[in-house]
Amino acid sequence: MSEYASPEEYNLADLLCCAASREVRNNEIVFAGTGLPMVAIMLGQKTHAPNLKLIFEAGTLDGRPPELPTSVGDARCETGASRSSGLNDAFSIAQRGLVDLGYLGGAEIDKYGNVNTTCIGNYLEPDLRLTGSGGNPDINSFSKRTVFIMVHEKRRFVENVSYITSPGWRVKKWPGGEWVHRRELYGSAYQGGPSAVISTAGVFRFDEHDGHMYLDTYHPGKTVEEVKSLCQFDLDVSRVKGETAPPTREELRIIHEVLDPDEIFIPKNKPKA
Amino acid sequence: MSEYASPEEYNLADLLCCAASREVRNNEIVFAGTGLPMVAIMLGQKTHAPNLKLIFEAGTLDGRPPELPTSVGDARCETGASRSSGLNDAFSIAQRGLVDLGYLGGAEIDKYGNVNTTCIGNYLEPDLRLTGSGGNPDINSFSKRTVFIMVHEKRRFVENVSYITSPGWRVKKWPGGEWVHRRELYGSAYQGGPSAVISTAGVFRFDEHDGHMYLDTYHPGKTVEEVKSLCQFDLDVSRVKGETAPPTREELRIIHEVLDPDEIFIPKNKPKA
Amino acid sequence: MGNSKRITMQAAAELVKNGSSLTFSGFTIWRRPIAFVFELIRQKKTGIHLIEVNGGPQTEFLVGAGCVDVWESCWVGHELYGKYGANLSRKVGTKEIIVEDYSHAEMMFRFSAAASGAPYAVTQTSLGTDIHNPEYDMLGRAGRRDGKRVAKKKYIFAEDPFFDAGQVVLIPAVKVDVAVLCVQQVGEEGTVRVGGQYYSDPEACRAADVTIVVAEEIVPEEYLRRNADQNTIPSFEVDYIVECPYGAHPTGMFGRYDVDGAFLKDFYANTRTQEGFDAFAKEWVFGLDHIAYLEKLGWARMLKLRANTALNYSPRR
Amino acid sequence: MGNSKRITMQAAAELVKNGSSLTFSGFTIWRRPIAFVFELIRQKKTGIHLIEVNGGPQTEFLVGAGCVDVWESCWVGHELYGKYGANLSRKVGTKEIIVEDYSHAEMMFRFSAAASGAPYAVTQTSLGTDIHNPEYDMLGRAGRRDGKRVAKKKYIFAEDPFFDAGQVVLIPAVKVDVAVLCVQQVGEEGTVRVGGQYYSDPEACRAADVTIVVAEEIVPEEYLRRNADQNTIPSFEVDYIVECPYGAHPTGMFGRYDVDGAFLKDFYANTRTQEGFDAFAKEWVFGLDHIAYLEKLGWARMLKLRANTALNYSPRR
Repeated sequence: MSEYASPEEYNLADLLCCAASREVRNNEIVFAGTGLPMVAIMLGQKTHAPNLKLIFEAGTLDGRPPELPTSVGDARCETGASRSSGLNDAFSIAQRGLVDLGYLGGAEIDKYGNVNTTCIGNYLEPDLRLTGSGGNPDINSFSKRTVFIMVHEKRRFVENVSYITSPGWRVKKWPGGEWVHRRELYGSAYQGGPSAVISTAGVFRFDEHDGHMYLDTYHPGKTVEEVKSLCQFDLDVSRVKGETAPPTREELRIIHEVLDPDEIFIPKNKPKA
Repeated sequence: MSEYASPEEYNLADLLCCAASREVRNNEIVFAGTGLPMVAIMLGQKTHAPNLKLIFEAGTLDGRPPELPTSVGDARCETGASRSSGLNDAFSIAQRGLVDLGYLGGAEIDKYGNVNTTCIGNYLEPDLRLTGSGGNPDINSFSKRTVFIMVHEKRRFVENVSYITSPGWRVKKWPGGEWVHRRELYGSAYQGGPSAVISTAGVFRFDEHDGHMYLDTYHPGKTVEEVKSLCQFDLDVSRVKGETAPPTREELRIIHEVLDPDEIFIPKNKPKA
Repeated sequence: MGNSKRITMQAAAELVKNGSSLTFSGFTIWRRPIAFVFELIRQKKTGIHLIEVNGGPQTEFLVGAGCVDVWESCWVGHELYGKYGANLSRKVGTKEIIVEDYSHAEMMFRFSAAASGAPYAVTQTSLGTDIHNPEYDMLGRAGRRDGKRVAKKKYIFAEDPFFDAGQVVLIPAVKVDVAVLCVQQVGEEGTVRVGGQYYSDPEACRAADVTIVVAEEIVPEEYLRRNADQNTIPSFEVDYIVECPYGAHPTGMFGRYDVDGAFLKDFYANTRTQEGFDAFAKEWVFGLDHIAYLEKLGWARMLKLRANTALNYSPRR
Repeated sequence: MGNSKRITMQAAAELVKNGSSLTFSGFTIWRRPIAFVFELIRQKKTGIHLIEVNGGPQTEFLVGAGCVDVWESCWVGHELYGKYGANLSRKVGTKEIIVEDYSHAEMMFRFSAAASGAPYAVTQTSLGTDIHNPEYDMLGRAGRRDGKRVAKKKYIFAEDPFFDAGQVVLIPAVKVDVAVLCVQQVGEEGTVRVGGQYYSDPEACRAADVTIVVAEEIVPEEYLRRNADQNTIPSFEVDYIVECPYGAHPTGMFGRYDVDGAFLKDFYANTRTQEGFDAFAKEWVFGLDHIAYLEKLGWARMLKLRANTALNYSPRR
């Protein structure tokens, strides 16, 4: 592994991308959403996990796009793919339990890893309607591990999300709505759940037993207290390991020269004024 | 239409094939089983119904085989097809209600058009296990009309079939097993039911109201009484129209020169000794 | 063989009646029948019940123009060219539109069930989320669940009775009056060959009672039938065909042209207010036919989007 | 990229354990992995639970050789070369085998459900037939419904709760340990390209926990990946690959060779008695490997079956 870059050589998007890319293991089947998740996985593919198999929900299976797709429906997704088909295949593969890792984003998250991408405020009288779920709950429901990449603001790391779009470790059992552990609800379809949140402040993991989020590492330049203060819920910081490893120079090279030279998802670092 | 052939110019297989081919109307979507049904439909396609769309359950949709397939899975089925896919497509198309006409065979039939292709004798202690259902019940369940082509023997036209493989006009409502009209059971999936049986003795149709089979025409050389005596149930002969129209010379030419020159399903007529 | 199914774009749009349920081909910002959608807007359709596996610019055009009454889907936006559906978002706020949320896989499986003639599908996706919150059954709240075109219930919870797999959710098949597909090639008799990912097009087609295919080109059936295993949709599932090159612009078409990101960005920026949308529609939809639209876009812009034949997309460098 | 999944036919057959549940590619007398089935017979497997969308010569070989304990399917025969499955028929009579009958569409939908990870499917096919007769639940009668690999119930009746569509029948997904596919081409990493109709192969593959692909040829992945939309099964759904030209004989292979009707007729004729089957197996299965089998068949016979490249079959004239 090449040497770590110094703080002035990378920006937060770089750090997120690299931290996220390290979550994937070689030979895994990975189901990715559009945007930063895509770049993170492709970075993993070009570094430590060359045999990962990439699935996009629009229907390309095990693709090797030579030029970064702007979304999962992009014509670029198909280049070098093992099979190109459609959504029924992609979601059936997921529900069949074949996916090791899902990469997703979100607007709000709670301490159980429940994620909201649907609306801000009361669903029946929303302050702001967002995009809606997309495949977020589906990929998350069936992956053995799920990684969320998020902007870290206190209004986003909340006690209760406005709407549970994507299931965390403790979820609501309908029709009653009582909170239960995900394992109880999913039965034999249970595969796992959110395993990491990579935010702009740190890397968070979950205790699979009680389903609570805890701080794993804080990003260079942040402190534990600062990260804690950026959460509305009481963040468990008892297991913190230290600083998030920064990007390596080689990772930065791959991101900016190979994967995203046109700064579609990851802006190049501008020297600070 | 060319002139009718005289009795010494055709055999029973020719007659069956021609009578069956006349059941199809132009522009219909037709779902056919292997064997004589295939030849009958293709004969219709080459005479009065050039725009019929042919579906084979193995997955070829709207095919135009230039050489007779030996079964619906045959490589020949694909030639000129609109789409080649698989069974899930074929049966989904049927259940979606797109099929106008199904062509099938059977070993036993009762007066309601229930057909057996599974076993002779008690199912739990069978005298003879046959092939099993294949797609017979599925094609029959969802087609607006179904035509059965059968060998006519008294042991085959029975009061009760050994096993209802394929549903007639009155069927059993499970789990209780009480007899009900097909319409009651199939609900909004109801499309129709058996519309004709072309046997080696005659052409039979059904009263859709009470579900009873009746004799429509008897084949040249047969009599009404003879046909009646070939049924274990009390055959309604009150609506008989007369003799089945024989093959035309043009139909015979198409069968033996174009469709089945190698006598795969239809032997050529041998001059009587 | 067979009569041609060719009709004009105008006649095709006239097949969609006020109050019809409607769905489209494509995925987010790819292969959307935008030229057809523009014609719907010109014809001032109202009360459309839009049922989409996922939404995109086509949704935002129809919603912005006031054509849509109900939107059943899971996502709307313009991918990286516009982060959410601003017209929809505004009209949800003002309650001018009913939104019924399902998950993406649920929408897909609802179409698969319909395409297979099954009344409902069984799934274990999205358990425990607010998608299943009984309070959030918006069509139910609106009294629209007639059990005919709209299912009596949004979903039903059950336990798997065969393998004790746990909770399952039953979701009703969609009932769609018209599907409009935008594809690369269609034959005179209706055979469709989609290039690249087929998304949810085959299911959308068969789920609908009537299917209209808008194609970059109408080709001889015989050409497509030489390789039946490369075709996507059989002839008899297509009722009408329309030839309309660049009919998906500003969305992209595999092997033909890329997404026009600048157009979408501009559109999105204008949808932040109703006045903005109205002005945009006045400029790009009303008073133009498709050829005039292409003239207005101009050759330089369209040639830049042109896909390279070897790559199936327009390379950035 | 990726390690090769290549193994020998012998090693492939060893992956099937006594008591395993097993399924195959193909349709009746087309694309059946007969060479693999012969190796199973040589390895004297027992207690196989065979779950097939439909049966064919492969069923009759395995059943005749006493490998099969339970057969769940809808049809067995040799098409026009043998009107029913005589081995199966005999062993049903002597109760040496349990037969569980579903309809063809039901079997297909059970595989589709499994391939989609759903515990069961919903259908309206075959209502009113004896397939649904509760007395004829043969696995239930045999006490085999453990709710693990065999569903607790054969089917469940319900009423459609969404649209009042009428009676529906719920049918359990299949649980299959091993699927063995016989196809034209597979890549080193497992990508499968089927020529012609794909029958129920994609569902059979994904329904099974382990998939073995026996191919006419193993080709470079890169060749298949140039046209991803022509491939049938993605790399990661295939665990092992075996190269075995003519591995489907006497069944046919689209684009490669036709069905060997004479062979099937002869086989069928010999299956009317157990002694006949045993003699046939002694001649054609035991003591031969695949090359010796081809030598025994001879060049003249195999060249006659060879498919014409332009037609994909061997023309009769």
